[in-house]
Amino acid sequence: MQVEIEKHPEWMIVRLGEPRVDAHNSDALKERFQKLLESGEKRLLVDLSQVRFIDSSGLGALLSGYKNANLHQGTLALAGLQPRVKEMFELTRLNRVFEVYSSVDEAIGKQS
Amino acid sequence: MQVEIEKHPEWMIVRLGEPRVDAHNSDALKERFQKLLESGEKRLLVDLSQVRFIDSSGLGALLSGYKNANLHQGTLALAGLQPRVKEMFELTRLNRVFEVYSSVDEAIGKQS
Amino acid sequence: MSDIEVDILVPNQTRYLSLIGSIGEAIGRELDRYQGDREALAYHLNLVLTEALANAIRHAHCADVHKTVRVEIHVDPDCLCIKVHDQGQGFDLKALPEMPPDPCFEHGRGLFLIRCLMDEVEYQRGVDGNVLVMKKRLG
Amino acid sequence: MSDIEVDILVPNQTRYLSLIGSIGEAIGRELDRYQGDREALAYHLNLVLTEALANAIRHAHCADVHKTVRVEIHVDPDCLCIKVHDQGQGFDLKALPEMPPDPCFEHGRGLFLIRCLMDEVEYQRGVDGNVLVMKKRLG
Ligand SMILES: Nc1ncnc2c1ncn2[C@@H]1O[C@H](COP(=O)(O)OP(=O)(O)O)[C@@H](O)[C@H]1O
Ligand SMILES: Nc1ncnc2c1ncn2[C@@H]1O[C@H](COP(=O)(O)OP(=O)(O)O)[C@@H](O)[C@H]1O
Repeated sequence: MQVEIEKHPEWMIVRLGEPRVDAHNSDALKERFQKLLESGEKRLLVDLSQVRFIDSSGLGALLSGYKNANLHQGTLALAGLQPRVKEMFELTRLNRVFEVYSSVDEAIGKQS
Repeated sequence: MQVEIEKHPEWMIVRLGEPRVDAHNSDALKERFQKLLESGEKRLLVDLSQVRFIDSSGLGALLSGYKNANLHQGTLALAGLQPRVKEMFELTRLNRVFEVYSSVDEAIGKQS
Repeated sequence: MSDIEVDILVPNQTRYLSLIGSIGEAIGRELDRYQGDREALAYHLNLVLTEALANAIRHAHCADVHKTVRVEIHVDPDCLCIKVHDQGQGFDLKALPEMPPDPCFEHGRGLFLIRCLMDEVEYQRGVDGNVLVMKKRLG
Repeated sequence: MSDIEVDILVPNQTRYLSLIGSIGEAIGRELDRYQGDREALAYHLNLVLTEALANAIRHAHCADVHKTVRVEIHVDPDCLCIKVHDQGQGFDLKALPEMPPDPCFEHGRGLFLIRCLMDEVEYQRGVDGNVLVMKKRLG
């Protein structure tokens, strides 16, 4: 799972660099969240703008990061969902669980 | 075969509106060229910029138009070839037959 | 016999999920007999193939890389049918809840999504193996 | 048995060329064992499938829409093999020129392109039918 990390005052931005998150790479993603939270990061913002496909285990990895963040008194939010990816969150009602921003810029309060 | 026709002083621009030219639609394209030439058009400029795939029968339809144009004391030139489409012309050496412009704008002498 | 039949054998490894998913996506995108949104159909076929294949690989074949999974995609004028075979212990599809799982569970959304996106879903258990049958009406 | 086997049956109609071509393209694009340019491989597989299928449809099966064409795509660790079957009168591949046809001919570039883009091309005639075998080394 290719991931780029960028530190902002309010968020640690986690940019997923692969077009597809599925049962083949979701465990690696889950571990990545775990490591970041264990290293003391509290506010993860996952940039999904490059992800065009996500399956249920990809949703599961994000959910795992979210629950883990809560355990660490932190949070995990999402940004940049493509329409079909968004549909997967809506069908599973997980859009009600996550804080969702239309883009990273929106989340960090920049004018776009 | 979806085709858009646009009259310019120097050329009749024939814009192919389908991403794929193959044995399923190449006959229709061939007939289209024939009709245009029969109706008195002499200088056809075929805009291939929307075509991402062409097979040997697509090449054949363009060649047919070219030969037909010559018979009518006219010409048929090409513009806007995508790299893989261009490769098909190069492999078959048909790039040496056609007058090829990088874009319609280049052919009609506009600055781009 | 169906109009179009695509029969695939693939090693029991999650690295092939994207390959099989893309084959389904290509079929959905090119299916000119489908009246609805073909881009949506393409994505949904990619998804249901990915989910069903991942289940066969992990739950039925316990991620044994030497096993093989067989997938069939048949297209008739009014119906697209996907079959994913497995040689595992099987499970009771009817016993799975129809509702999306509670947000506190990380797993259990695969078959829920498949049921959302396909018109008919059935799991047939047999002595020679089991098969998940998923149908989508095209008409 | 090959690593990945895709076996396709499709009606003898040119409207399905894009479907089969896209399946080949999807396979090429996802073939992570290929060291070269995968986008190029994808396009080339689309092309050779389109050419070979069009020949089976028109030359072998005389565009009879009630016939069927069978296509196999097998992937091994170091080789991708495509077979396109036909039940026609057959032809002599070895008798075809290796050079590109003269620009004044509108036809005759299909097998030339296939030979350019694949590493091995063979046409096997048999009593039960013929098969064009096209191989691409992946290593
Ligand atoms: N092919 C299969 N063989 C055996 N059990 C299966 C199979 N497919 C699904 N299951 C069972 O059904 C459950 C629900 O599957 P699913 O909704 O895809 O969610 P998940 O795979 O995330 O658990 C699985 O946890 C498993 O117990
Ligand atoms: N499957 C086939 N069955 C019978 N004849 C074939 C077949 N494939 C090719 N041919 C013969 O080989 C010739 C060359 O084929 P090809 O290079 O694809 O060019 P084209 O199809 O444009 O003629 C065809 O014209 C045809 O006579």
